[in-house]
Amino acid sequence: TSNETPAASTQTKAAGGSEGNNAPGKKVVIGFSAPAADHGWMGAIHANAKAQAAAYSDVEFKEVDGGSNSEAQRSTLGTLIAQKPDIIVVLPHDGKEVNAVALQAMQAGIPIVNLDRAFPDALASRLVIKGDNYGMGVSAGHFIGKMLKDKGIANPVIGEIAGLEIPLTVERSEGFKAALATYGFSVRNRRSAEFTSDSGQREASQLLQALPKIDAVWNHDDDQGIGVLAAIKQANRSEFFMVGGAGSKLAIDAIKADNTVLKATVTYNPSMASSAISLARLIAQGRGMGDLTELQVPKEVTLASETITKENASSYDKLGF
Amino acid sequence: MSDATPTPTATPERPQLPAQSPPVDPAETAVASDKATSGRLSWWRGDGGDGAKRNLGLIGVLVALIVVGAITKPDLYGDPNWVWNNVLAILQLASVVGVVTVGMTFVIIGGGIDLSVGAIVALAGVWCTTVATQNFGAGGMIFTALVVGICVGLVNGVLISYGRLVPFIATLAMLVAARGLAASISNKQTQVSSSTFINDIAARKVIGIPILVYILGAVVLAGWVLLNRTTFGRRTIAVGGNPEAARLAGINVRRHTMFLYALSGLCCGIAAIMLTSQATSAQAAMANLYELDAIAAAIIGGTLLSGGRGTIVGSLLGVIIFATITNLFAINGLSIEAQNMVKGGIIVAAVLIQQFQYKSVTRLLARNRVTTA
Amino acid sequence: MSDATPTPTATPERPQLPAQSPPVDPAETAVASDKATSGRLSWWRGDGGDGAKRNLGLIGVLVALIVVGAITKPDLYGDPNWVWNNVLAILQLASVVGVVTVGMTFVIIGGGIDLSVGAIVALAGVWCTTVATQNFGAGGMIFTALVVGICVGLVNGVLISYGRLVPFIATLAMLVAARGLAASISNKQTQVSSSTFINDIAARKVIGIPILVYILGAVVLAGWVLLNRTTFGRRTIAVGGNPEAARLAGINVRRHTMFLYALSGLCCGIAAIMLTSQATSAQAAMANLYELDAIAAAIIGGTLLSGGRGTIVGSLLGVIIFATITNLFAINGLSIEAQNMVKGGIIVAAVLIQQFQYKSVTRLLARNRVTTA
Amino acid sequence: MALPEDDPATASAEAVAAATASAEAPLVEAPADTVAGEVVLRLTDLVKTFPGVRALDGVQLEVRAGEVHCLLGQNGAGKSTLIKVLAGVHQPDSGQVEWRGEPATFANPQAAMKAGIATIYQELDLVEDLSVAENAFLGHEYRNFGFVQRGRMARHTRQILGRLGHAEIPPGRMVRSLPAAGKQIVSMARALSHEARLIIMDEPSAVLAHDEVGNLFRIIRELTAQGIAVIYISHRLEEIREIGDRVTVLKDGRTTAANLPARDTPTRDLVSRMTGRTIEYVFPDRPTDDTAGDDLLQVEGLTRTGEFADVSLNVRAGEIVGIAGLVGSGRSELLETIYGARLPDAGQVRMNGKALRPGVGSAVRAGMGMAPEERKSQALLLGEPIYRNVTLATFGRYARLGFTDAAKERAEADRIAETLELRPRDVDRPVRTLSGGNQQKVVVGRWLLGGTKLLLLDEPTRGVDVGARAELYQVIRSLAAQGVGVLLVSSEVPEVLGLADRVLVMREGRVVREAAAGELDENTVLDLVMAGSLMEGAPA
Ligand SMILES: Nc1ncnc2c1ncn2[C@@H]1O[C@H](COP(=O)(O)OP(=O)(O)OP(=O)(O)O)[C@@H](O)[C@H]1O
Ligand SMILES: Nc1ncnc2c1ncn2[C@@H]1O[C@H](COP(=O)(O)OP(=O)(O)OP(=O)(O)O)[C@@H](O)[C@H]1O
Ligand SMILES: [Mg+2]
Ligand SMILES: [Mg+2]
Repeated sequence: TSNETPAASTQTKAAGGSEGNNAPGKKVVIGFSAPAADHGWMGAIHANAKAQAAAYSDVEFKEVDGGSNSEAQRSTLGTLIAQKPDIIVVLPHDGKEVNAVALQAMQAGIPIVNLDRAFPDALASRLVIKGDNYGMGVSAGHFIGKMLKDKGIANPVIGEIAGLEIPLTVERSEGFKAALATYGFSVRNRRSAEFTSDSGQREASQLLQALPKIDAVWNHDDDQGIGVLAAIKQANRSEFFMVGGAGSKLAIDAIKADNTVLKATVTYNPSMASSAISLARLIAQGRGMGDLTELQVPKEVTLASETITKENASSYDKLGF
Repeated sequence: MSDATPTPTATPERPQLPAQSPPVDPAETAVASDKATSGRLSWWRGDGGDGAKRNLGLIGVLVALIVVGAITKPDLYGDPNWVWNNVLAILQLASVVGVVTVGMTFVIIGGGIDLSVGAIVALAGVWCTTVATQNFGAGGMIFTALVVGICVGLVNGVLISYGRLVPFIATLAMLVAARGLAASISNKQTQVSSSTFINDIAARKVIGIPILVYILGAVVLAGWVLLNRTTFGRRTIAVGGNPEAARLAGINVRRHTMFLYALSGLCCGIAAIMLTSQATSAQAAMANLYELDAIAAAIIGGTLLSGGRGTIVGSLLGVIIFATITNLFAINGLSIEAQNMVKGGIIVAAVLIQQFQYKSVTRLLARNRVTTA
Repeated sequence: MSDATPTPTATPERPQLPAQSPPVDPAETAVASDKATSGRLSWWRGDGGDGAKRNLGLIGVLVALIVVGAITKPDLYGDPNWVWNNVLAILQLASVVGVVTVGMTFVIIGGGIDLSVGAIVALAGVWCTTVATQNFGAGGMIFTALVVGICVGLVNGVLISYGRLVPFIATLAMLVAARGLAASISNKQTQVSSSTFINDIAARKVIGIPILVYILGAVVLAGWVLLNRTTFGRRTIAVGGNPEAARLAGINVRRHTMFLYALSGLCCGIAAIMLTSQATSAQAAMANLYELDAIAAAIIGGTLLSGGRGTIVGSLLGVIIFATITNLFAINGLSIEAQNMVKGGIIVAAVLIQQFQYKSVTRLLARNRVTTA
Repeated sequence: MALPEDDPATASAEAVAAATASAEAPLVEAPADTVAGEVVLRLTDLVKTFPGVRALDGVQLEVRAGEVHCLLGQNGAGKSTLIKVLAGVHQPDSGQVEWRGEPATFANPQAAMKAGIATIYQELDLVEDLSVAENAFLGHEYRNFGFVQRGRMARHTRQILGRLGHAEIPPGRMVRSLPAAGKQIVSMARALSHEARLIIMDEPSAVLAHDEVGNLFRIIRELTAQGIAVIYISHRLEEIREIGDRVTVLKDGRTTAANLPARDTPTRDLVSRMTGRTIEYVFPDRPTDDTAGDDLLQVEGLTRTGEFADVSLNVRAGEIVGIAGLVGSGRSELLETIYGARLPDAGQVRMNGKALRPGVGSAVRAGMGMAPEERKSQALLLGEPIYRNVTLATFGRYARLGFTDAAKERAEADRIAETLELRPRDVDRPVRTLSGGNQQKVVVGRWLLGGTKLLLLDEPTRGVDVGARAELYQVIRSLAAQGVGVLLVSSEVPEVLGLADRVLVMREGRVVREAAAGELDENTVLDLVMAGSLMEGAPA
């Protein structure tokens, strides 16, 4: 999240790893479909995928617009399948809604790499690589729970600013709730923003109004967090601390600087798009992962959700988007 | 002044009125006035083929879009097999919105607007894929979707016609409420349909044509007959075009308005089944912004937003035009931002082409009429 | 001229009339009824008394909402300090949409509709926060936002008035195109505003009241004066109420229509600065669905969707009502689905309350009037 | 809405034959006492109030079968309200309605129609995008399981239209494409499509020209011959004398005279009962010597294909020029083209010697003003107050730096309201609530505010009552005396002849005769407009 060009902020794996995974292989066409980028995280997904593909001389990258809903994505995926690429990387609007099309592609012999939001049907993808939404909520819950316990607050007021109410947001909230429950805490007020900074500001300002005194806030998304922080500043509030989500460059910088209420953020890194392209290339070329013994790429990769704090922030610099 | 005959000053002799001058045979008068008026006057200019002419314009737009497609992707368009498949893909893409648009067209012609269509589709879809409903099998699911659609539509109708709410506000409120209810029923989860019958609707073809396209065809045909051949349809035009006149003519405007929203709800119910079948699942956020798509398609198709005029065929063409634009972008692999910028331009261009065509056709016909007269 | 010719002469002897009531001098009756009506009506003179009465209804709705808030959260409402802050929070929440709604009200009264307002806000916001623009400082940013707003509005206006596109379609196309352009300019990134001047607009208060609220107040006041006290406003009402009559009265309907959309664009430019300041950033997806919010607020406020009637105060009240509903949900911590379900119901209830109040006020006045007559 | 078992088409065909026969018989003066049919309708003490107005304040009315019962009254007297109560559109506040001997209430238009009351409303009540046949049968279509029987409806419509003397109107044509007169005929066809016992006609002749009025009267005679009662409303006394049997006069919502014989009651009586005073219904005197100034308006070879061709005329300052012609002779189009509201195909319009740029704006700036023909669609903002309608074209004149001056506008509008006897006089009332005639006064009044050099008036007295009409003539003449040029279009030949200094006769889009008003009489003009024999030899 910045005004810089995305090329400067994409995350690619440096060429020249072990076992020559980066050595050029047979030419492959990788199709790519993800929801239209309308906020920072999704923008980074698109940019990362494109940049990682460009890093390989043997990859032709064919991106189709994933549109603004499942229906549009199904239709454009259909046209992509008709063009018969070697492999397709799909980040669906909703795995369940795009499942049928993915299955169709697999049956037509085109492997599918399922990015982030999983298809319910195991036959619908060759590889699933995803973040851990539930785990993200858990990480945030534990960080907040521990901080408050340490401060000795018995009955804390905890606020939550969720993202757009889609299944992944619900998962995050469930993880958050479960982790807090282990400390005997619960969420007092939860508002849903839309992953955009203006909606973040709007919902945060209302949350602050509803809770005259707060101890901690979890905001699901650092991009909407720009607005959330703005609202907090506008309301002149500082009696609480906040945890972010996803891990944007701005958030990491703010954590390092330690001059706002933002004390930590839990990652959900769009670098998974780069990894998905890399792995898709290997699958299409019939190669395995360099560091693993297996001859083929594994079937499922789930990214861990890490917690970035002031202490470890500097090591996450290159992952911030 | 003198011979100007200031009439009402009680004159003994009756004023000269033309009617009393030589009593004429009515047939003769008809002929005479025929000459006097329609001879040159072409009193009865225009033939109501208005809609039909407009549709010619829309077909022109469609042809233009296909030409653009063929120019940008000559390789694909060179393959007749691909072209046929692409036509089917476009029709399939148009099918769900198309069904919704038929209902919307009735509502708009009837002087209203229905912003809740997308929400009704979502609610009906979610309701018919709950575990409890799925236990009743495909029949139960279809029944549920249709009943939910009709009932929500009826609530809209009652609020608008008997509660006297502005349609925009009433259906906006319904939009919000129905999406909320759908989210609460589905617990914000995506509900997978396990009925093969339902899922097959979108997956199967009959004689090479997808079942969804047949459904669209059937709904369009039914809509056309309803609008053009039944008292319900003709009264819809009256209710939308001149509600006062409709009321004076003894039409129960309120009841009729209520039925229009129920009809729209029914179409949403049908669309919900189709969409659920396509996605093999349903969720509260589905059919997002269908209201905009349907309204835009109807208006592009020549339906007046103020009511009283519109055609089903025009609406269908509108939907197909939008689907063709989407398809065009997909086969050209445009990025979404480029796509959006171009799309705005295409919509404007489409309407301008259509207007231009419409005008020239009208002018041509008018000229012919005058010269032959 | 009365004595130029002897036309209406009163006869001394009155004819025998079968009327039951004693004959009255016509002049007397006229004078009497004149006094009876206009005396009372003068109350509401100036801004179409209808609107004023309707606004009473809206205030009633607002009071009802506050009462509900106080009942559900007595602890919070017990603290006057909090209540005052909450009023400010509601006004701040309403401020951006409020400014957009003022422009929208003009467009709708003028017989059009502007679906592109949200997109224009986003485009103006994104354009004014590009690195290149930010280099010119706050002045350059503000200038850019306003110019972008006006220009996009002018394009809308030209398409509609000279290109003869239906407003719904033209502004829908602009919605799509402007969002696309915004995405392309911002490269789909959130652009952070580094101007303290801009960011302070939302953060600062003057005499305890946020600057944003002053801006809203200024725009509403300007809008009110423009609509009710200037020839521009009168032309707007004429153009929307009966375009043909306006044209035949010598008003340049097309040019005026164009100006209306430019005005709406200007309001969007102002709103863009306000929203950018609130979020200290801008992005292509911001101001999502503001078009719906603004249209709904205007209509709730009594603006006729078919044009020719509406008030700025009503629109402002409409926006505040919606903001109060949001605030009510927030302080009660409702889940989004419950919130949506209740919101639909509240909107319906609000309109019904308003109608009821409006009717009873009207009836009361009418009764008084008749009895004095 | 049950349909009669047997096809009414055949039934009424016989009726037509019978009626035509009686119509062809030499016209009998039907004296009032020959109306011996039973009383079909009796209203006692009917009261109806609108917010702020007591529109009906104790009306008595008695209508017999087979009679033409005329309603007379000034604009706003309550005539339209009364018939709307009868038609089930409004519910009376109190009073009794007795229909065919039994007390009745008509809860909605449907109920009234079912009872056998059909109505032709003052304001056209057609659906533009339905066909002629569909409009005629709106609400009681021939149908079969919900499907419209289009053939049957078309046939019956064609027959009714034939009966109305307009067999040339195709039943399938969209009403939108018909001129105003054609629409009026469709309205009548609708009333005739019902099996009615009572047909109410609210100023049906207002948009009809003379030949059409003759047609209308022939139909009315057919109807009454079948024992059908007709309530007839008109401001043209000569019509009432010709077609009416008995007259009821309303004033300020009350019956001031009932059951007067239509033919024998002296005009003086009728007028004084309507207005409470006597009005000499005469046209103001023309100035004796030629006071007209220089050419104000010059029109040369103006042509719009299909509407009018090669029209040349001029209007001098202080002169009233009248245009006579049949409905559909292209006069409205001519006026609108002069005014810049339509683009000419050929020809030129000059004001004060300067050619006008196209567009209404430049015409208005040059000092033209036009009162258009259709008040509702072309002239009024129905929801806006009267004063704002009166100043619609001139509010800019009272404005300073773009800020309007409401007080001044009201004062000006008040003045107009007084001059034209607007009732109610309150200029803050929405125009929507005015009676038809009063709305017309607002339209004309708009251009009487001063600053207008040339006034184009299209049917300015349509629906205006006798008293106000005299006032209006007076105002127009005094404007001319102040140097304003007036171009007047009217379908009432006496009006054109009486008011204008000079008269142009138009037929089929061409000027066929131009002469000083004094040189023409009504018969000559009527012959001219109807393509009579006088054509030859008459200088064009
Ligand atoms: N809506 C319309 N569609 C087609 N033709 C029309 C329409 N209105 C008028 N015309 C035609 O224009 C010509 C002039 O008609 P119009 O009735 O305006 O004449 P007019 O002399 O002004 O009569 P009147 O004084 O009764 O209005 C006629 O040929 C008529 O058929
Ligand atoms: N809907 C309404 N609301 C308020 N006042 C009304 C309404 N309709 C009619 N009126 C008033 O009722 C009175 C009677 O009107 P009506 O239309 O019956 O007059 P009329 O006799 O038909 O006049 P005209 O000859 O001008 O047609 C008028 O003062 C009019 O302003
Ligand atoms: Mg009347
Ligand atoms: Mg005319």
